[in-house]
Parts: sequence; structure tokens; C-alpha cells
Amino acid sequence: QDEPLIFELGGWDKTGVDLPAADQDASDLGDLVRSAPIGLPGLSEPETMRHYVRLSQKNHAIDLALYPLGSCTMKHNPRLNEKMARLAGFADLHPLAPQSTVQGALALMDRLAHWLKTLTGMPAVALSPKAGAHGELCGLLSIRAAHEANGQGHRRTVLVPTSAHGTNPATAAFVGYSVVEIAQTEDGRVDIADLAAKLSPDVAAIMVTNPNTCGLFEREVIEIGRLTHEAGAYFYCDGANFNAIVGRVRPGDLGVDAMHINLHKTFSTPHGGGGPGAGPVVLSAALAPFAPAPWVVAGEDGFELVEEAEGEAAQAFGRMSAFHGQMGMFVRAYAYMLSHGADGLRQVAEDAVLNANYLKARLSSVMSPAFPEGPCMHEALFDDGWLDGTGVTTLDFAKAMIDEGFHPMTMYFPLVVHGAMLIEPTETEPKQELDRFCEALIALAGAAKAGEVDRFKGAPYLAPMRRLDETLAARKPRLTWRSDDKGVSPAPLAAE
Amino acid sequence: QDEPLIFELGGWDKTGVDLPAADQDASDLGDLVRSAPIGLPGLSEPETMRHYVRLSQKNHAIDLALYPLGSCTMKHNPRLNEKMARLAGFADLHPLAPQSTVQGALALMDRLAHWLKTLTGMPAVALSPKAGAHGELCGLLSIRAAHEANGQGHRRTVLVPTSAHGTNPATAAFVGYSVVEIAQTEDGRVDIADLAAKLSPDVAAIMVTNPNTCGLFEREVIEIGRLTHEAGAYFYCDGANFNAIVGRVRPGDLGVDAMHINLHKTFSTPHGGGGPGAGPVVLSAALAPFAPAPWVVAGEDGFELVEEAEGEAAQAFGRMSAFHGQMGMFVRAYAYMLSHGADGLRQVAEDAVLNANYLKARLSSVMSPAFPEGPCMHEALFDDGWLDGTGVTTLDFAKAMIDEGFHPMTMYFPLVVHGAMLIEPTETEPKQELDRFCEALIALAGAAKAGEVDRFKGAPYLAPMRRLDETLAARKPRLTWRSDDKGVSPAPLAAE
Amino acid sequence: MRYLPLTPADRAEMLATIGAATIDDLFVDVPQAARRRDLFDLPLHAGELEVERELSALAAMNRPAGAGPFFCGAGAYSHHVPATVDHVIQRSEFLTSYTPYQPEIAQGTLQVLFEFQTQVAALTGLEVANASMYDGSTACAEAVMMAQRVTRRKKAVLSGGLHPHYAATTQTIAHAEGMDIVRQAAAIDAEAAVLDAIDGDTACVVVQTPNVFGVVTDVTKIAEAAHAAGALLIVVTTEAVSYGLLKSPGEMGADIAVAEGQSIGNGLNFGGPFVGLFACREKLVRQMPGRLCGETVDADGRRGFVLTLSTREQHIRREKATSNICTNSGLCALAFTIHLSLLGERGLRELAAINHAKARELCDALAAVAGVEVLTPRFFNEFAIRVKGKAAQVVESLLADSVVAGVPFSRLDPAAGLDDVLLVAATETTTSEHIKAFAQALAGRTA
Amino acid sequence: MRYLPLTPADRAEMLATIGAATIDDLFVDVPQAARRRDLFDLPLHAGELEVERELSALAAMNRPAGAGPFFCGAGAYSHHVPATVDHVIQRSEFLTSYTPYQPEIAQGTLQVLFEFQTQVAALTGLEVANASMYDGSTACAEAVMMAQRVTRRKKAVLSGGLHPHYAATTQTIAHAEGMDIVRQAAAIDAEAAVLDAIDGDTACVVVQTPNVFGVVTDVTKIAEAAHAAGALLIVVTTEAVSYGLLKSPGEMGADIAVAEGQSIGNGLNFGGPFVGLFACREKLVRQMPGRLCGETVDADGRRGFVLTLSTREQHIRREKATSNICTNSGLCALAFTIHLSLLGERGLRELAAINHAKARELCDALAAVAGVEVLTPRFFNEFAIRVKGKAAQVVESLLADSVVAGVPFSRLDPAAGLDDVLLVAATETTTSEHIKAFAQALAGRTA
Repeated sequence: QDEPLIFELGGWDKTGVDLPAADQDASDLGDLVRSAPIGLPGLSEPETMRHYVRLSQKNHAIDLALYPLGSCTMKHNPRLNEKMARLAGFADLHPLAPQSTVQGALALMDRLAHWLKTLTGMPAVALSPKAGAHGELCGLLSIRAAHEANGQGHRRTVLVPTSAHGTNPATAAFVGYSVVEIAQTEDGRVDIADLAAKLSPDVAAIMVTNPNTCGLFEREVIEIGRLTHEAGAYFYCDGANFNAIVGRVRPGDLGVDAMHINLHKTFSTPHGGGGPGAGPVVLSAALAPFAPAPWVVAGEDGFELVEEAEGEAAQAFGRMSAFHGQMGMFVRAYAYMLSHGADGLRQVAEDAVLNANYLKARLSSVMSPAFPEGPCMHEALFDDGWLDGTGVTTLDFAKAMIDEGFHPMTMYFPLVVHGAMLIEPTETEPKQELDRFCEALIALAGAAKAGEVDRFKGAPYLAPMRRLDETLAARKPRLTWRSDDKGVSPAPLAAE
Repeated sequence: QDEPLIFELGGWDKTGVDLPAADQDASDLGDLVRSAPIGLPGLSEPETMRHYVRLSQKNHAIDLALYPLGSCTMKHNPRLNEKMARLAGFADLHPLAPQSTVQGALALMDRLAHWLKTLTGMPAVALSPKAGAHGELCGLLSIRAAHEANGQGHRRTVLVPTSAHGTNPATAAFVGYSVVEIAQTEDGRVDIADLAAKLSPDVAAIMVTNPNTCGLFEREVIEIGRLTHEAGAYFYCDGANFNAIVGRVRPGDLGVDAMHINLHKTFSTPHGGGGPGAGPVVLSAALAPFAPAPWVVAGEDGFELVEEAEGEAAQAFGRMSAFHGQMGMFVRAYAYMLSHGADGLRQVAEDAVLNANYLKARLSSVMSPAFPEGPCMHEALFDDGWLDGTGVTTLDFAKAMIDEGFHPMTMYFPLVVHGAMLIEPTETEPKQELDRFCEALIALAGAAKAGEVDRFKGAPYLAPMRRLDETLAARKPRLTWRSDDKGVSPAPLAAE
Repeated sequence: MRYLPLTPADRAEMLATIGAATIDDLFVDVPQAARRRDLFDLPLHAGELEVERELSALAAMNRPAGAGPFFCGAGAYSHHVPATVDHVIQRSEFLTSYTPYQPEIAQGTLQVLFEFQTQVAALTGLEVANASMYDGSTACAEAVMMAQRVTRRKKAVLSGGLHPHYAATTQTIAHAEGMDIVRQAAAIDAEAAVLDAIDGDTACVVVQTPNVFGVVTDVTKIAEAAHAAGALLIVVTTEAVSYGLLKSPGEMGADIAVAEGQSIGNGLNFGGPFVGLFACREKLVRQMPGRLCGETVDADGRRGFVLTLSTREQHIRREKATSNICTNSGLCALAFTIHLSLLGERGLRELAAINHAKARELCDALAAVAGVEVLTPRFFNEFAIRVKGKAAQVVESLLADSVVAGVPFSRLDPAAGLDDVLLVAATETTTSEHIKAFAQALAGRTA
Repeated sequence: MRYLPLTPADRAEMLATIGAATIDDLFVDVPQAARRRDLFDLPLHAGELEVERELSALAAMNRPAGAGPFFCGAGAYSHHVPATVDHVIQRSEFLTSYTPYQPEIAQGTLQVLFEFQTQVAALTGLEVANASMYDGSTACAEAVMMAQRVTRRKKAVLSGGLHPHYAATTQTIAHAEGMDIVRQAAAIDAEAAVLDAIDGDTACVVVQTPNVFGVVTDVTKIAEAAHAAGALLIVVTTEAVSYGLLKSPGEMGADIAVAEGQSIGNGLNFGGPFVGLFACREKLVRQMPGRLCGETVDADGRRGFVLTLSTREQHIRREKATSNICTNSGLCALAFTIHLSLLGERGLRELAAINHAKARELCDALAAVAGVEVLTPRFFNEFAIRVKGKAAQVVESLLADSVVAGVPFSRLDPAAGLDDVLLVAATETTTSEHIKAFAQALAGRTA
């Protein structure tokens, strides 16, 4: 059933809040005051509730079924964490309140930092980045600041494997680096020879995801780090896949200099339909002095939030955003860490990898794994070779999965694999759900091979909407509702 | 999609909680300890969440669309009230905590009582009844206690109109009264002549709903009260329909001696799929001494909860339940009252009545109102005369409404109207939703009259399930899951 | 007003459609004398912020159980409820739905009730359970009245170990129906006296275990005696967590088991809403009060659930109904079922073991205080102690040490002459620090 | 562990299916040297009750804004958010869904984003808006870089009225991209100085209104000057509620408007997560950063919404993307949209009027305190005062009176030499009692 937009519900003169009247006469704002109507509809509370509850039911969600988006780590979001983040002592804290009134918040940041440093084996962490890509930016800015401090400011190149997340080259370009791709071997890893060849004195850093976006651990990671350091460059690790190794492997032991940690992936803060996330960056000893402000230090009289880089810390490269980071996400992630503990987090990695390998094993009977040899890590990658000749594409297959009640896997990524399908179940999926998923996919694969093309080309049939025309949307973008859309126009407010 | 029962998910050895280990050796309980397995499955937290979220989506709810159940007052449930009820100072209070530690709770009960007394024009209120029917019981027990105290213990009859809620005769019978029905007039009200004839010296009370279950105000209510009192009986009013008159009419001005107030109807505490409700009973001066324990009194040093009837109050008839009533509902109802205020509550009644009359006016073009003359109150009653010859029953029509996205109205009640359909929109429905509802019903009525019988007999088609076989359920009741249902049997816990 | 969607323009248009000039025209049936033209003497409407401030101020005047050492039980227990439970019960689809009279669009609620009934039957060791009662005390009263319907006898024997408020509730309600209630005197080990009161007129005996003093009893012998006399045994439990450790009522021969389910999934809420559990032998099902959910199939043959056996209920059966209950505790039953699904058998047993262990720790600590006598021989998570002086005064005086010491028995039954008896409970929320604080405070007072 | 559904039996069975003997076999690709065999030096897993206790203890060490008189603003404001907002954003379907890459099963999120974009465009008086940024400060930095792409010039002039943290963030990020950032000195009425800095190399000027000192400015003239020089005007707003009272950036000639949206629908959260608003003229849309939601139709011709123009984005465009943003502030945008849907035009205007009135009341009260000088001529809900001595010390000393007096400007910009300047804000949560307490405490200190 179609749900109208709020602009089509006729509430140009309504409000769903009750506010006391305010005296407006004494203002000296004169013609700084807005005269024209804004054009905002208002709805009573019951209408608002119904509108958004109805809309919500058009979404798929982790809480409804498997959400196996590779590289996204869509795991269970515990509600305890939501409850904790809503304690007034966290949720109702002003970022610039006097520091003596926020000691518990600073203590939490300090404890979170301790966990992140311990889990990664790195000596420092910058908490302020607001998402993974923001963390990458922070990491590269640290690297640039370090190079500049060391007289290496001329280094202008960043090496990135072809299988990297789009954010990697985008971030490097953003920081003004030119991006050079590193080739990939047949078995889905960084081509060490190619890397060695490209590690020129102009290279500032390499950006490698490990486990990589093919779901594979970079076996030669220690050698990669050694070569990189030998060339005077830094090793940036994209931590999107940290879930596969948390509690078992420390990136610090692999030679990593900087790595962002997506708290909304590994540490389960909810993705919320597109955020907010949080992307703290752990840093090696070499980069630690080049972290951005602010940071927390423990002093004799409690914790201090250092907001301006002064004195010893003056090598800080600046500020990533107005305040101190995503506190709401810190609380959730810390609650998650405490809940799991050292033992639970290790089990997280093990179960995530076990679940992915189980899917890979079961689905290999009908689909073609991109790298059949050896185990995968926390995600299983397939190519579309098995669809050859069926007339069904990766996209078609994904849309048909919707009709089975599942969210599709990540498609067409990484780019190095043709028609890629990247499946990440996470550790919070029960075996029953994996079996249900495998059986659905095996049946679908059978249908594709049996020539039931319509079932795929027309899919989805059972979703709230049929397949949407993305080309039309891009050709003539309609990005806001306009009153001429439906012949409705906002009326000025009536006098009360 | 079918959702398994928790017993079919295989979790005989799982748990979704983490508890510290307990030393079990020191217990002296010996063979008082359970030996056989209980047979309870456990689920991890992600599985639990998904199971119940999936199940929830199979429900209709106010937050999704109109829920026009006559006599049930399914209005918007404000979330502010939920938030307030969850304040630790209310939600985490033990009923037997020392009274000096619960003064805020007692103050809230006192304030709620003040509002209820003011709105009804009655001098006393018993807060402890836990639902409407429990309130009826409380009211009749008060009446019986008063009669006994006044040497009228021989009165053993209660008069109830034929249109009454089933709880009325059931409660009267429960208290040991015999029930005599009062006839109804052509225009849907109590037949005063019949009432007068039946008001013998054996009558303990009359139980009248006003507005009555035909959605009509008892025009002669003051005369009804006068006759009742003249006969030495008490006037019990079923307050289920108080929403129609709140803020405009005080039951105390109508001669009522006792009336329960469904906080989950008029004061919007959520119905929760079947409760909990709350049914405080307001009492006239004549009945006030015969209220049950406990009650709150304001003293010099704060509030006191009187838990045992002693001294002056020894006429109390006993205790309705272990503690003091539905505090969680009191908080919600009080928040609702404060939000509306005297002005808002009056508007509630007006809009509720306006909405019902609007539906009646619009639907009368295709359906047959049971009482076409004059306005209705907060609900509009139709009979099935308009379906004559269509082959479609009230039930069929109701099930077809489900396919239109609405919850059906109350059907086959009151019993005095053939194939009754009782529609109560409440004041929290916007005009747009009423129009959408009317248009759907008008179209459906057209289909019925056009002979599209299958559309009705087979309905619902679009609900999570097709029509359910209630006869089968009753003939051979299966009230619990048994391990032989699906060939699954609980296994004993494995050693850890 | 934020909850009222109609605008002045809507109202005018709707009145026109109706053919009424003003809203007053719709209230013409109200007698002139009863029409209130002025607003009532109550405050005007308030914004959300103002309401929140008033209620928060009231809430702040109370001391929550979780605020420190807290040992009250006696029918309501301070347990930890997982956040998942409260999250799920707040979902619109559960919170804002009605009693599931239209099963096609209420399978969520119905399947939950079926799971609830099965869980309750399993816990109590009986075959069938209903879809919840208001609370344990009213469930007890209903059970006694059900015994009257089953046996067609009028006498009910209530053990002196039954929670006095349960006894009073039962007396009030069942007496109204004409029953003859024999309430035995309160005593720590009251169950023995029950046997003597059973005779050929007895409809039922009501025994609580753990009883109000915390005593755990094997009621097998009472069951045998009751059955020999043609009476039913009703077993009451006020602490549902005890099912995780103790023999079930069904195992010991109960015909009906009732319990307060608050401990699982539900907060203290100053005493309500709670959730009553009610289970019985299958052959008695048609005399059961309350709502029942049953399995069936839909028109396509798919399994589904409906409310069933409603010919027992008031909306069909009117004055011949088995009970007058309509609204029950659906949402609390949902909370119970979710929490118990999370616990599972393993979790419930662990939770019960922890509760028992905490109570033993508390008992050891209090027994070591001079002047304190532990009265309860075998307990689960609650027991009675004898203190010097009045228990009520002890409780008051320990508040100064921020210790809420428990429930004085005199508060439940002032006439029992047990003014020096204090009921104390421990749960998984009790810490060793709480216990130490209690013992120290008590020793300080005694010294 | 309660979040991990696999049982030991499941694990064994799955390993067998995989053909691995142990879990370690799946980690063979990890170099021996990096395999950690022991558990890390961190606590073991904890139950929900224990975690709740630890975090509650930390939370209790903080003083929430709502605990009493509180006057901090400077980019984050203490507003009341209706309970409905938080209820809806916690629904599983919104909370636990991903970025809407599969539009057929993400229409809930997508339609909300479309509503959000339309609301933001309306508020800012511009034609198009994106689907949210991390916060106002990063949105400001992105706007400056966008101006570089649009104008192909490198110089950005930042007004001295721009929040110093916004300036620092912009400097950090945009400088990295090779821009030349001209940051003007902080001054109460800094906007005048902007005009002089505009030249033919200028890509953009960035002006904040109300500025960090609370000054409301008509930027029309700056817009004209910028446009005359071929530069863009970026208008920054840190208090979104001000849109309800003041002329919109678009009305005054802005090309890009960015704002912090926290005030609507979102809590203070110690500074994050917040939600950045970003709007611009339609002709600039293809240079916009961030996600965009657009209208389209499905295979049946029904209206629906999709993410669109993604060829600007990093996952398609990689190093040529308009921004590196991937995750944004979706759930905060949802909260913003729900709150603004509740407010509507009428409610937002009322809310803005109340905020303004409270600030005027505060201003009158503080102006009457000896030794206090009000510095801000025309303000919305925040203004600057000059105090005797250091503002930071004033704030510290007033804590003894339970008054959180505001933000010392020196905390934002220690080098500005404005140590005696205090920024104070009032909102609808400010009461007359709070204001009196502040004035009294301040007078007491000054006296």
C-alpha cells in the first residue's frame, strides 16, 4: 500500500507539539525575521506515529532475517546497548560542559580507548572520527603530518589494491594523494612483486584491507608491512573486516601503522539505515604524535579532555570535527565489549569465520566460489560463472532472493571478481537461519539453471515494491517534493 | 511466512542470558529440588529478537491504521506515557517498600484520584481494581456491603439491560446475584416502564452503561437514577463509554452510585494485545465507606497507604488483590490527563462524538444504521439489514475489511441488534483516515450488493493468514505445544 | 492539542456533512441539568516537557529498589529483566493492539499466548494453562471458585502459609460467590495443619510453596489427603523463579497451580501490572477461568492460533461464565514469555540457583548477627527472621543506613501477633556488599 | 554468550560439513607469528546486569544538562525531544537496517530521506539538500571543498564569526585537499570584515548566522559581493531551530547552506552523533557531496524512492568522487524528520519564538548584574557577555551554585584574546527559575 509523503497529508496548519505561547513583541530583530512561509507540514502525534510506523514496515532489517551484506558486518544490535546510550548521564551531556561535570564520560572514552588499543596491539587511538571513511581521512592526515614532520612531505602517492573499498582511493585523493593500484594475485591477495615494484620514494602509504574484500587473509601481510616500512611509507589498514580476527589477531603484530575501526561493524552499534557510525583510528608509535585533537588524558585529579594541540602535542594535525567523536556509539560499543569480554570477542571471530565457511561449503555445490582453495575468513565470495548461459545476472539473482525473505548479499564488489556476490553472515546468525538461507539459494540456483528466467528478471514480486527504475531517477533527478507534484500547495498558516 | 514456535527452534540446551555461576552444594533442599527436565527451550538473544519481531508483524495495531472496535475505545497511545511509566522511581518500586520511600508514588495516586473524582463528580474512588470487570466486581461488592450494613442484605437481584456488556451479568452472577434483564425501547434505550416494574424490594442494583452499547445517551438517565434510589437500590454505571462524555458530563450529576473507569480506554493506557488494564471505581457518598482496602490518605507528614480496614474505615468490604492497583497504568493515565487538561479532555469527548457521527452520516448512504434518528455518541451502530439478500454476513463483511487494511468493527454486539456492527473511531483519528475508511466501506458495500460473494466468503485474502477454523479449535482443544506435534522432543540439558 | 488531529476546518466540514450546526447539537440527548458548560476545575493542557517535569519530580520522591541494599519480597521480587524484553513489548504491533478477536490479523499476539500457555504448563508440571490472569492473588481466588464449580462443594481451606493478601483477596471474592472460606492461622510451618481441616465438604485446599515465610514444602501428602476426600489441591507460588529449582506443583499432585509471574519479565511497578499464571489438569479445562488460545488451521490448511473455548467466557456466556474476566495481562504475559525464551531451561535453572545461593549467603550473614533468629528451615530466596522488637521499627531505623531491610510480617497480617518477624529476600540483584551493609546495619542497631 | 547462537554441537557439525578438524584450520592463512593463542588481557564476558551496573556508575559521574540551570550552547543545544521520536527510531526496521542499497526493501528509509531532503531544502530556502552529513562542522568543510570543485578556485574566506571548531575542521580537511584557507580573526561583529577579503581568486566565503557570538546577520550584501567576484556564499547555522524565526540562507542569497541539525530530534550525546544539514542551489547538485535520494517509479509504475546520482560517490567513482563519505547520519536524520513533522511550520515557529523569548529574558536578567556587559546586539537564543575576570573561572565558580553558566569563548579559541567573553544560550528548557538562579549566582560572585 502506498504511503503518502508528509507533504501530501494536508497538515499545513497543524502541529503535533504543545508549546506555551511566547511574547514576540520585545524582539529587536526587525527585518531579520523570516516573512515568507517555510513550507513545512505538521502532523498530530497519532498521524506522525502511524506514518512512520507504516513506513518502517517497508524495510528489511537484521531483526527480521539474515542481512548478509559482505563487508558490512550486519550483526545483531543488542538492546542493552541502546538502553545504556540513553542514560541521561550520557545522552544529555553537552560537549562543552565543564570538564569536572563530565568525568564519567571521559572515563568511558579512556576505557574504550584501552580496549581498542589492547585488541589491536597499537599504542594510540584517535576517537573522534565519525565513520569509517572519516577514520581513513584521519589516518591519512596523520601519515601526511608525520611525513611532513620527517621531511618527507614530498611523498604524494598512495598504493591501493584493486580490490579495495571505494572509500580508500576516494580518501587518498581527498587528501591530495595520487592513487596507484596494486595488482592482485590469482589467489585473491596483494601481488607482492607488484607492490615492491611500486614502492617508490614517492609513496606515502599503502592502504590494504585485511582480511581483504575477497574475504581472504593476506598471508604475506608481515612482508607487506616490512616492504612498506623499508620504502619509508606507512601501512594503513582498512579495518572494515576486523570482525574476522578480533580477539585472535592484533593488527599491531602485522606491521600496521594506522587502522580505523568501524564501531558500527565489529562492535555492533546499529547501522540505522545509513548511520551514524564511528571510526576511531588506532595508531602505531610512529604515528601516535600526529593524532588530531581532542583527546583524553588521565591526570591526578581525574580525566582531562585536551582540545587544543599545545606543547608536546603540537604535532597534532588539526581537528576532524567540532567535538570529540560519536559518544553515543562509544557507549554502545563499550557495552558490547564488556558483554563479550576477551573470551566472547575471540568467539565472535571464530563463529563469524565458521559461519562464512559453512555457507561457502554448502553453496559451492551450486554456485562458483571465486577462490575455492582454502578457507575464507568472515565472508564467502562467489563469482557469476555459475550463471553463465542462464540469462540471469547477479542483480537478477539478488532481487530474487528478496522474494525468499532475505536481503541480498553485496553485489558486484569487489570489482576484481566478475559479477561478484559477497556473503557475510556474521557470528550472530544461528545455524538454522544459515540452513534456511542455503536451502533457499540452492532452490533458486536450481530455478536459474532450469531456465525459469522470469522469476529472476521480474523479481522482486513479493517486496513492498517491484524493481525500481534507477536510471529514470538519475536522468531527471527529483530530489525534493514540490507542490506541483500532486497539485497540492502549502497554504500560509491561518490565524489562530 | 510461517514462524515456528520457540519449541520448534531446537534450543533445548541454549540460553540467551549470561549469569554468573552459583555454588549449589550448600543447599539443604534435598529432594525438594526438581529432578525431571522442565521442557523449556532457550534462544540466544538474536534469535529471540527475530522471533518476536517477526511475530509482531503479523498483528494489526492502532499505530498501523484505524482500529474501530466499538465499546473498546482504541485510541492513540502516547509514547510520553510509556516513557514516564518507565522512570525508575515508578517502575522499580516495590509495593511493600517502606512508605517513607514511596511518597511520590502515593502522591501520584492521590492526584489521579483527584482528577477522577473531579471528572466524574463523585466523592470517592477505589483505585485497586485491575480492569473493567474487576472494577464491576468492586462496585457490586461495595453495593452488597452497603446493603448489608443497612440491613438490606436480603436484596439478591440485579437488573441489567439486554444490551449490556457480558461482563455485567457475569459479574452480578459472580457476586451471587440473580440477573434480571430490562427491556429496551425502540429507540435503543432502557425501557423505563419495564425498569419501574422490575424495581422490586429484592433489587440490589441496576447496571446501566451510559452512553449505552448502542452508542446512545440514555436520555432518561436522571429518571432511571431516581427510580432506582426510590426503590432502595443502587445505580451502577458501566464506564466503558466514558470517553463520549468526559469533560462535558459528570456521572455524579446523573445519579450514579458507582462507576468503573477503564483507564485503558478513556485515558489511553495501551491495550497491549489483551491488557493490562486498570479499572478504578468512583463511588457516591452512600457507597464511599464501603470501598476496599488499600487507599491513600494525605496526612501532615505526607501520604499514608492504609492497607488494613480499621476503626472508622472498618466497613471496607475486603481486598480486591494483593497490592494497590495498576500503578504502571496510573502513571500513564495521569500523564494523559495532564497533557490534555480540562480543555483537552472536553475536546476529546467532542471529537470522539464528532468522528462517530461523521462516520454514521457518510456510511448511512450504503449501510443501515440501527438507530437512524438523532445523533449517536462516540460510536455508530449499524445492523445487517442492508446485507439482506446479498449472501454476505456481518462476519464476511468484517473479514473483507481486513483486506482493505482496517481492523473490523465490533460485530454481533450489542445482542439486541441483528448482525450488529458497532464502529468507534475515537477522537485520535484524522479526517483523512475516516474518509479513507468510508470510501473503502462504501466500495465494499457496493461489491456486496453487486453480488461479489467470493470476495467476502473467502476473505481475508491479504492478511498474514486466511480465515481460521475456530470450530476445529474448540472441538478438540490443543492448548499447549506437545513434543509429538512435530516429532520434536525436548532433550535433557547436556553437561557443560 | 497534540493528540487530536482534527483541525477547526475539519470540524466545520464534518459538522456540515452531519447536518449539525454546532457540536452541542450532537449532545442533545444529555439532560440539560447534566450539561457542563464550563471547563472543570482542573489545569489546562500541558506540553510534553511540562508533563515530563511534573512526573519526573514525583518519581524522584521515591527510592527505587535498585538504588541500594534492598531485601523486600513477600510476593514481589526485584529481578533483572533483559533490555530485549522491554524493547519488544514496546513495539507498536504488540503494545497498541487489542485482544486478538480477529485471529487473521493477530497471529503475533496469539502465537505468543500459545507459547506462554505451554511455558506455564511446563513450569507448573500441569497439562494446560490459560492466557494469564491479573496477578497471582486474583488467580488464587479464581482457582478456589473453579474448585467449587468442579466439586460442587463450598468449603475452601486456606493454609496459614498462604500470603495474607492472597488469603484476603480470595476471601473477598470467593466469599462473595457464597463460598465458605476456612483461613488458617499464620505460622511458619503451617502446612501440617492443613491436613486436619480436610473433610468431605472440602472443595479445595490452598497451599503455598515456598510459603509466605519462605518455607519450601513437599505437598505430596496434602495432595493425597485432598484427593482422598474428593477435594482439589491448589498450589500457589509467589516467586516464579523458584520453578527453576524446586519440584513443580504438578509433580507433587496439584490439580491447579497458580502463581505470580512478575519475577519473570516484569518490573515491580509498585505492585501492578503483574501477571497471574494459572494451570490445571487437562480434564478440568472447561471449568477454567480466563482466556485460552488454541491451535487450529486456516482456510489454506496452515497452522494458526485462535482464542478458543470462549463458551466459558462472559461475552458469550454472560451470567453463566466461568469468570467475569475480560481484559487480562496480555502484555505482561508477552514480557514473561520473552524473558523465559531468553532464559530457557538452562538459564532459568542458573537464575534459580543464583537466587538460592544469594539467599543462603544472606541467611549466613544475618544468622551471625546477635539477636537475630532465622525461622525458616528450608527456603528458596526468601526467609523469615525474628528480630528484637518490632520488625516494622527495625525496617524504619535501617533506612538511615540506606538499607531497605525487608517486609515486616505485621504489615501483611497485623493481627497475627508476629510483630517481631521480618521477611527478607535476596535475588540475583543482591550483591555481597548489600548483604554486608544489611548485616552491619542490623548489628549496629542491635548492639 | 547471549549474542552467539551457535551451540558446541552446531560448531562440530558445521566444521564437519566444511571438512575442517578444528576452528584453527580456518585461520591457517594467519602467519604463525601473529596468531594469539591466549586470551587478551581484558576482562571475561559479563552478564547484562553487570554491564548495566558499570555503565550506570559511569553515567552517574556526569551532570546531565537537564539536571538544573544550564546555559551552554556554542554549537550544541539542550532542547526537548518528544518521546515519539525516540520510540520510532528504535523500531527494528529503522534501527537495524543498512544503507538502502536495495530500494525494494528499503522504502521506509528512502521515503524518510526524501522527506528529510525536502524539509532541509525548505528550511534553508534552497532547492536541493542531501540525505545528511556527519555533523555541521564536517558539512562546512565539505561545502568549502565543493566550492572549489564548482569554481575551480582554491581560496576560501572563513568569517571570524564562524564557530572556531568549524573553522578548524574546515582548515584541517580542506587544507588537506590543497585549499588556501583564509581564517579571519574572531570578533563579535566579524561579518563586515569578510567583504574586504573577497577577490577574483575566492572560491567561497563562509559566514555563520547566528554567528558563534550569537549575532544574527543579514548576509545579503555579502552574497552580492561574492557573486560579483564569481565566488559562492556558504552560510553556516549551528542552531537549526533559528530557521523557525530568521530569514533563510537561500532568501539572503546563499549558494550553499550547511547546518548542525542536532537541535531538532537529537540529544546532546556529548557531541555526537549529530546530523549535518547540507543544501544548495539546484544547478550545483552534481558537485554535492553525500548521499541523495530521488523519486522514481517501480516496474508497476508506482512511485518509489532510490539512492541516486551515485556516480558522484566513492563506491562508484572511487578517487574521482565528490566526497569519501559512506556511512552518514541516517538515524539522526530520521529523528530530525520525525521531530520536524511533529512540529510542522506552526510548531517550529512557536518553538523558535519561545527560544528567542527565553534568551531575551536571560539577557535582561544578566544585563542587570553589575559588571556584566552584553556584547551581542541582535541574537536568536544565544549571546555573548563580558564578565569580570576570566570567563572560564566564572563558569567553574558558578558550579558551586549548581549553575552551568555557559561556554567560555577561550575554550573554543584560546588564542583570540577574548578570555572574558562568555557565550550563554537559552532554550525552551530554560525556566525563569534557572535564569534567576544564574543571575543571582553571578551577582553573588561579582559582589
